[in-house]
Amino acid sequence: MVDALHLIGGGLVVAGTLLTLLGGVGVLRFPDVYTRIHAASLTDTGGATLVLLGLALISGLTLETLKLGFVWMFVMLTTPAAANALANAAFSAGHTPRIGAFQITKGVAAGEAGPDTPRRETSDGNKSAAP
Amino acid sequence: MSEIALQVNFALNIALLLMLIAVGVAIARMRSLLAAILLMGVYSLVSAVWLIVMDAADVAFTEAVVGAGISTIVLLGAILLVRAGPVRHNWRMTIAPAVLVLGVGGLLVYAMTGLPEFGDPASPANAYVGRNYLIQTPDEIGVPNVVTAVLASYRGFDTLGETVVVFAAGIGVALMLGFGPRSSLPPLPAAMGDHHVVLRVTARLLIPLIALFAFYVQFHGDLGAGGGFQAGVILAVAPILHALVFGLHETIAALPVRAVRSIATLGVLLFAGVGVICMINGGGFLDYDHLFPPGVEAIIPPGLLGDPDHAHQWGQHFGIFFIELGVLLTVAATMVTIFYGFAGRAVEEP
Amino acid sequence: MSVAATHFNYLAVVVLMMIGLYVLFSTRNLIKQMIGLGLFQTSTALFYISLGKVSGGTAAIKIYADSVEGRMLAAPLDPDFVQQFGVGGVVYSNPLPHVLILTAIVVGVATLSVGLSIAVRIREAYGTVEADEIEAVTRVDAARVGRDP
Amino acid sequence: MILFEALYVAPPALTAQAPILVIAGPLIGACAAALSPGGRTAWVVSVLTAVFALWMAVAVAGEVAREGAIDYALGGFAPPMGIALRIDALGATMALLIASVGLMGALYSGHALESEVRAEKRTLFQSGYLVCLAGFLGLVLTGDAFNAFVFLEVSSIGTYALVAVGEARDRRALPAAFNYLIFGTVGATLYVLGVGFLYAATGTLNLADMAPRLAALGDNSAVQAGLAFIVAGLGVKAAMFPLHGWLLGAYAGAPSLVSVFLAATATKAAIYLIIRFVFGVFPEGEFGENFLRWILAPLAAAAVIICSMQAIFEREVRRILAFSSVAQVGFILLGASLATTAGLSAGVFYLVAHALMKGALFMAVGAFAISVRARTVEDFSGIAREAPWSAAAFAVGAASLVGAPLTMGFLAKWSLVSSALQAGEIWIVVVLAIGSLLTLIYVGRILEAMFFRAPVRGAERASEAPVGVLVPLFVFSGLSLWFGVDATLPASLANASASVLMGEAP
Repeated sequence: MVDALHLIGGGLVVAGTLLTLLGGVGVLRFPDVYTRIHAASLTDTGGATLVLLGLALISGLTLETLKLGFVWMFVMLTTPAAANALANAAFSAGHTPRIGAFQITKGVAAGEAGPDTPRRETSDGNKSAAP
Repeated sequence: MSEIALQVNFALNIALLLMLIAVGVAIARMRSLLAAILLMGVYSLVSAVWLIVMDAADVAFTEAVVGAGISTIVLLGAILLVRAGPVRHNWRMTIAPAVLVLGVGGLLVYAMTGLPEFGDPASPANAYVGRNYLIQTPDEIGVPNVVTAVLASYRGFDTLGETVVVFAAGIGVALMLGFGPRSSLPPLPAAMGDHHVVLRVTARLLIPLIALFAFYVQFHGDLGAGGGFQAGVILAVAPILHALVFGLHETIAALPVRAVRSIATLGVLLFAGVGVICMINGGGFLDYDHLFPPGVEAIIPPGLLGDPDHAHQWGQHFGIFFIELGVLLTVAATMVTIFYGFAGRAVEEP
Repeated sequence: MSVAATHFNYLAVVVLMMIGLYVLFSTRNLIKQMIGLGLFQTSTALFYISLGKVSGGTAAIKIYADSVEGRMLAAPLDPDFVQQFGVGGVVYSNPLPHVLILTAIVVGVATLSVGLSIAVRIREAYGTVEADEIEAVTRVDAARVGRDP
Repeated sequence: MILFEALYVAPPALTAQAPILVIAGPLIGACAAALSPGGRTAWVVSVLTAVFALWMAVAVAGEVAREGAIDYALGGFAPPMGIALRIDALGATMALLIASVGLMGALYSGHALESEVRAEKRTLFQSGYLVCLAGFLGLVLTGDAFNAFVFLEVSSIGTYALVAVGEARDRRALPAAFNYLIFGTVGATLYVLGVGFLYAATGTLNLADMAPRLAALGDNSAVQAGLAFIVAGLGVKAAMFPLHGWLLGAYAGAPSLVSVFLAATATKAAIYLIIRFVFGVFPEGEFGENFLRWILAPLAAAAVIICSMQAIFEREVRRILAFSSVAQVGFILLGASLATTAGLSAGVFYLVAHALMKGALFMAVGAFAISVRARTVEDFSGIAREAPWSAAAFAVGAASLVGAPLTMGFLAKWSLVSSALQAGEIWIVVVLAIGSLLTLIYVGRILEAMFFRAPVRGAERASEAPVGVLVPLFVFSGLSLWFGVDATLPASLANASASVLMGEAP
């Protein structure tokens, strides 16, 4: 029984690693920022989930599994948010998607921000690292 | 099974070192500063993995938070402020350094051949003082993590010096960037519009979690990898994230520059104060065995300070607790000071 | 095993150290110089850690020899080896270099931040972070000293 | 040391803890300075702290004079498990020197900072100054190789920023500070690397424990390279001849307080550590002798000749003094390279003499700078008429630098010459003579302008420095004169240090 769990767990870890590797290939091969972000973030969360699940199966019902759960929660929170921020920044900096059936105009893509004001000038909320 | 486990360990060691060399060469060849900085982050993460293979869990943790974390933030802040273009290559500048580097390298290779074999448990380094720490810690200090015992107790004076180095770095950055007119450089174009709702929501969730995690790392340091330095850097990430998402002004309003600086100072004072208290109670500086005045067992209710069977370790436990707290305060506050310096060229509040 | 195998770690450290020094001395860009300095310092850390590794050892956090983990760690090792070099039935790596390097890493980040903050001030005062251009301006400064009060 | 034997300046309980209080005092003082509300309070804290450090240093010196070398185990762990401070006669001498210079600098900073450092920076500046003081004191008192690295960094990190603050007067301070940082960090890293080799060979970091183990090892490539790296790394910090590039800009650009403090202590502390390693840790035998004879001595001689020549062709006074510092480091190392008791004693005596005279010279230049923007030799024309007291102090320092009779510099050179003759090294005497002649030329240029030329600075007129500046300035020059007449105190310290180093006394 324990050995079976170990085997399944090991398999999941390998699968997760392969998925992450695939993501790396995607980042290198995809044509523009957005598709690359897509490749990286999806495989990152997916790969991490698989690896953590595999490790949880290997370690069984211990304190470690609880910690792995926290790590998973953290990954699920941060990676998508980071991908979102990255895509947002790329779009604000004027990168347009290169593939897709239609060219998105800035106003539509910005969604919640309302009328199509030129994005590069709306800087009021941005007091980040810039001096 | 037997030999394979060791060989896997050694193979991992070699593979990771080769990766490090590859990343190092890439950094050397990279002309874009941004790329070089990000590769430095990669370098730190790979070396953190290598450190785990080398059984240096505490160091790996520190390298991950310091090397890949705070160093990258500081470097990114710096290139944002200096607006540097790609690095120019100057052929004049390749021959002489190459000769110098090869000379040093030759001397190093000569020196390395005189070292004991890698992994040799009987080498002087591993057999003498290092082994004594492993043997004596359970009785003298009584914490499971020997690295913490050595760091905080046996070589606690080094750690005090290191805390002062961090404190001095805070002073240095504040003296350089913390005063006077904001940067004379033209303002940066706004990078993002006001549509990072996702970030705001996530940050609100994350900031308390980060702080909580920092305290876990802090108080778990006796038992596993972790301690004041790692926790301090992690704790500093909470206000840094806040500043990145909600704006520096909001953060400074909540955590004024002077207050942060005072916290850094209080950390050093707490550390040195523990040392002085030990002295007042009749021991040497930082001799935690004398943290409590003699005869304290008779006064306090049994069990309050710890296991009565190991009364000689109470002082050590509390001493380590307080000095790690001092380290946490100084490191966290200094990292925030450094970030304030770079991020805002923060000015003293009136 | 040959020297190349038994001392591989040290040789790798030498290579990394040389890369760091080369970056430091071959570039005239102050930020890149700080990166080179960082590489150089880190390679010293790798050297110390390599010194402290004990083959078959584990991280220096107390493990009981009769626990699951303790037995797992002892399994691949020769019992005589464990007896001779272990502490309480478990072989640990040397904790002392780890402590020293913890210190060195923190010193490294302190140096990095002070150096970069000076570099930022240089950019503000000179308009560049290329050492060649700064030196040219400095020569002009030096020639001007004492001429205009 | 005899003078200190009867000196009981502190109650026994305090004396027992004095070695650590010398270091911990300034550390706590630095925190208090950082927390103080304004520059004035910070200055008071700084002075009080420096007084305390000097008091404790005197107590330590008394204890060393009575008991011989002191070991102070930190954390209650005996070395090599714990870190220990080890103070012998040389360490006590260095602690006394650094603490006295620290106190003079703290007194001087009351007025000097007003013209050089912006008001809101002064609390942090004082705090940084005290951190540096603690760093240098720790460096000379510690008996642990790695702990020495930590204190090397404590002192350096503060110094880099303090030097850079000089940008307010001269923006060249910034690249100079950056250069200093790069050089200093490479030096410190080489030092750590060397310590790593020694640790690999011996398994210990305690210097006293390391020495016999190294001696037992015999020839080992790791040990030799380790020692080479240590000397090279510390040589950068000590501004040993080919590694002195950082010093010129740093001394010339820093605020005058920092120049005074660095010139009198920074390189000296590093030289101290080099001497500690060469005579206390290096295994006896050919390696050490060859090193002294074929590497250290020629480089020191080159420093004396080349840097003195460069000083002659320099226009800016502070840069002249900086070049002169590198040359004088050469004199000190020449004395040490003789590897005799007399030579070492001369070297240590010269070290103290140089600290006092360079302190006086840089402080006097700072005193002029309070009222007038005087940088080049021409700017100094006729300044003696406008600020006679400062100029007199400068002249005393300069006379000591040249080695005029009745100054400490004369006795220092005299003892160097006699020890070289004793050892039969005539060429060192020749180098000394040439060096002194060159010194006379560059110092003479400045003095001639100051005393015998009419002012050419247009409307700008120098005025006498305030009393707060004159007092520490006169202490420096006064000591240079006093020890030139009655050298019992420094000579006894130097002799005791030398006999400890050569293993003739505990």
